[in-house]
Amino acid sequence: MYLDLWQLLAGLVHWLMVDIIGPIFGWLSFHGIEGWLTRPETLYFITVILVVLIVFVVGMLVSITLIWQERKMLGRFMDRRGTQTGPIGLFQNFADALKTLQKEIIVPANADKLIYNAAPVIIIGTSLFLMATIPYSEGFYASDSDLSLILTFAIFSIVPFGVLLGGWASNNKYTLIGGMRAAAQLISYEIPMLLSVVSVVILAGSLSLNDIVWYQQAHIWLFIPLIIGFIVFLIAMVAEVERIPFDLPEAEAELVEGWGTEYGGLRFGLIMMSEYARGFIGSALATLLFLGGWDGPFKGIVPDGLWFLAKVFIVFGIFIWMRAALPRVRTDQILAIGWKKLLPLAVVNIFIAILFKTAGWF
Amino acid sequence: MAKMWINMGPQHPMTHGLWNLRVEVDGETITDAEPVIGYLHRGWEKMVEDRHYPQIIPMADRLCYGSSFTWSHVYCLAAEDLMGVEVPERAKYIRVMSDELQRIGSHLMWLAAIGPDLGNLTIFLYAMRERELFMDLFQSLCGARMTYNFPRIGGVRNDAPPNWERDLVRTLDYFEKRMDEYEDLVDRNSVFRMRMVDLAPLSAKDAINLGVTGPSLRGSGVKYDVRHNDPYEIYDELDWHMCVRDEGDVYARYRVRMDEMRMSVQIVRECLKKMPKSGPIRVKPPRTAPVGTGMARMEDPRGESLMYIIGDGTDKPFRLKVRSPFFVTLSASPVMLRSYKVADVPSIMGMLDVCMGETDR
Amino acid sequence: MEETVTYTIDQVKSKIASAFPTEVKFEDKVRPRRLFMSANKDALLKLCTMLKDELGFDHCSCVSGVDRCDRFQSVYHICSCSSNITLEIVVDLPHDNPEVDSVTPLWGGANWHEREAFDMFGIIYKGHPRLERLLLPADYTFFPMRKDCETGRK
Amino acid sequence: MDLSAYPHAVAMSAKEFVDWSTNVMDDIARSSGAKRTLDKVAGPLFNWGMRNAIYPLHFGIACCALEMAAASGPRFDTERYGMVFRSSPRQCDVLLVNGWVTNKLRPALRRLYEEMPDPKWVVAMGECAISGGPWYDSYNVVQGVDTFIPVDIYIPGCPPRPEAMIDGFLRLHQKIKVSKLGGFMDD
Repeated sequence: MYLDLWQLLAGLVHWLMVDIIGPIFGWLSFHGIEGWLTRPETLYFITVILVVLIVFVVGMLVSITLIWQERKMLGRFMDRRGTQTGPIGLFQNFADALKTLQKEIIVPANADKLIYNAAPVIIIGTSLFLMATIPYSEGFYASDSDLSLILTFAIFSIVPFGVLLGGWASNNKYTLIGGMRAAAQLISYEIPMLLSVVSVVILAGSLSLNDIVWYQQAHIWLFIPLIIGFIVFLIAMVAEVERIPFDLPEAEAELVEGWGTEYGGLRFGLIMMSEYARGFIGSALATLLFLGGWDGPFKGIVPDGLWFLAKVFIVFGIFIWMRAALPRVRTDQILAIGWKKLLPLAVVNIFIAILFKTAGWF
Repeated sequence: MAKMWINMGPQHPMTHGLWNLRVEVDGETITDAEPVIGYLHRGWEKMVEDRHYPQIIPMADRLCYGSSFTWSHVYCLAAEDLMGVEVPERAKYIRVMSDELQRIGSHLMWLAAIGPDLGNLTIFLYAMRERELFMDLFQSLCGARMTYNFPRIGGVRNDAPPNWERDLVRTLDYFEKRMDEYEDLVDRNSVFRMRMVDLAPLSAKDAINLGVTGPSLRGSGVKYDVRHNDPYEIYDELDWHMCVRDEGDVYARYRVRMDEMRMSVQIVRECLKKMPKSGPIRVKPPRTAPVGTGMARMEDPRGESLMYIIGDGTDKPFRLKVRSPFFVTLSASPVMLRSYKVADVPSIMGMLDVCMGETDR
Repeated sequence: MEETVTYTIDQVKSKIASAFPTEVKFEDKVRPRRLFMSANKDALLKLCTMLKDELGFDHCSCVSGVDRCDRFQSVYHICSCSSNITLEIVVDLPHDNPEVDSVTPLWGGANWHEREAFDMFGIIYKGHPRLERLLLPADYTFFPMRKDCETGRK
Repeated sequence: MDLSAYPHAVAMSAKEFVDWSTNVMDDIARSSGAKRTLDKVAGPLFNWGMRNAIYPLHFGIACCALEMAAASGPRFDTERYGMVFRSSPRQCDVLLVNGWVTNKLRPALRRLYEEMPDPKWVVAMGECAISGGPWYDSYNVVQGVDTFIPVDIYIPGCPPRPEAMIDGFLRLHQKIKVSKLGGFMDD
């Protein structure tokens, strides 16, 4: 059972335009407008806008819920109650957002103003752009490109560029070190992550996220044969979304708030938001690539999207658990882990995938 | 990147107090370091020259707020040495027990502080949770959570309230279970060990020459504990041993402090057994001190604390000098920091147990 | 650690007395594990070198400055970890020219104590690697712990 | 022809145009009552957001810093009220002065205050920050933090208990509520 967003909205728009608004203009004798409104291109355009809007809103809601999940789960891990604003603390994020809207916007006097202002745009823009490529269920997606996997990872790796720019432009030593760390860390973890994804592509034989999920529905959830790849992917993803134990760019202990030290007010709020959006994308990718996406039991009763979201929350819960249990690793150690441990493991994983493929087991 | 100086402080999450660590970094590697202190200097030693002897006790509490009892205790010891006052037996036991409880509380504060230093907030909250229990004990004993104003020259202010010993035993039982939890969380965690083992080793010779005392010194393998080498109160009658590790690295300092917490629990239990059940808890000290000097040393949670009083026959001290353990330990920090990474600064400094109130005085 | 030689208080006392018959005066105050003495300021460095190298006093616990109105004093508390003895050495310095040899080259732990005594009293430790203001802001012109320095709201 | 009635007819720079259009929109919103209505509707909402997301600066000075830490511990848990301690002053709303301020610290503290974005508040916690406390006759302690930065809430005690600190912050909530901050009729 799934909701076909495109079909539904196309039908809705068609009904709205052709049967209600169009005739009203027709009755008012604005036949030109009626004709323009009921053209298929117009209908498609409106549908696209609506779909993107809905996918964006759902993605943001999920990201906000992830923040809430993190606060509550972390609170429980730490033997306290966590946030209490609103029913079970659900409104805390809205309060934070409303507050950041009202804060003064400060640009440091010695900052490079253009880049200082552009860096958050790069970070937030690319993070939100990623939501377009993630399918929630068979019919609930904004775009279904044949190359959506490549597109996703390509956009995913723009952020370190923005972090480096922002860290440099803030004209602060902490942000500079944070930005450098971000660049070093994210570049070195890109490789094991992509290699572990390659094994999925080898088995599934497609670069489309939808196809990969269909493959898993038809055969087996890929984390079972590719358990090494799954672990490598999860660890590299933690580093990519800059969470403890790999949150060196914003290491709070030594670099006050890391590369974002000089960003306050609304920019700070949006950067926080985009971090969790990236966390959502990271868990969603793990779900889609390894955990069978929206596949799950009771397909007739439970909507597909719910399975997908449940898995996303579980994967993010693992991230939170890691945060509660582990300290931060050091710069040299994180690079050592990336190059000396994860990279060989990812290569081994590719060999396993090739073995399975040639043996024809999956 | 070229070499640059970074100011870590006065406002910095690493400081746990108020000081400024200037580090010169080459990329991520520290090439030089220089602590800048004095942000909390309020002229304590000058001010106490204008206070009567009993009035100094609450001031001594505020020397180091992490372990206020030990500081008012060492002041009382020094004043008793100056005035020649002998403390009743039961008061000695109460003082020693409070000392050890304060040591646990202070070490818990340290444990709480190193959690965020290493990037893990959970330890902070766990340690704060147990610290509250010890604060409750102090609260029922002295009426305050942090600054107790409890010891007096010649004894302690009041006797333990009824049922205090029962609560104490319960708390200690509970706490020992929790200690296992911390060790599960830290010692058995490979990432924690990765951050701590072989970090900033300090040889025994260097450590003792630089004046490092307390757990940091014992972590370097030097058997030196004022409670053992220069016993005060009743420590020579108790059955306990020094906690020493030979490695000298950050992990050894961590282990020594964790072992000391267990040892403190053992000492308190023994005190409870040996303590006289009743008896006087205070003798009346003279109002004015004789002309002369008094000196007392004791083992603060951070190291060796020393107070040196000069009396001039009036009711105010002529001079009161405080030897603060962290003051000296901090002066040794550049030696430990050099050639390590910026990311190691919080773990190395946090492991020394920062308390700036006593350092700046 | 290498082999440790322990001394009793009497041994320490006789050794010091034989090496410094006139420069060091012992006080008759008796406390367990303590030895009180006053030394001539010119003999201080030699005394300390002997203490460290021959008698195993490896820990300089504290260096305090004292303003006795007519003279300054620099008080050293030096401990031996092996013999468990604490020495208290009082060195008198003239009020108009408070200068004394630094013991920082011997014990690194004395570094900041001497800097603090300079900061508070203006006692100058010759041979100190870096004698600057430590606790007070660098632009202060007075030495607050001197008795003639009136501070605060009286 | 009176050009002032038709300002759009005059050649304007972009900035002038933006200013002019802003003023016109503002006038319309004000005279039509839209602004008042928005204030009535959205003002309390923004005010609520402001109250419930107060980020104090993670800045421990002295004794009270330990009580601040205890207040964020499991027993008192200030995160229940949306208080999260942030380390960068750029991201904070409240400067919690929890200890005595010495002459050496004063410029740094003043600078921290300046670095924080508006709206911001200062909470003086403990006797030392309020009036110098036990160090009343010190040569190096500033006698009260309100001598150089404006203080909104005083929390007495030496040191105040964590409950007292939380109470102080709840009073700050009240202060924000009464101040009607978050409305658009700010002029």
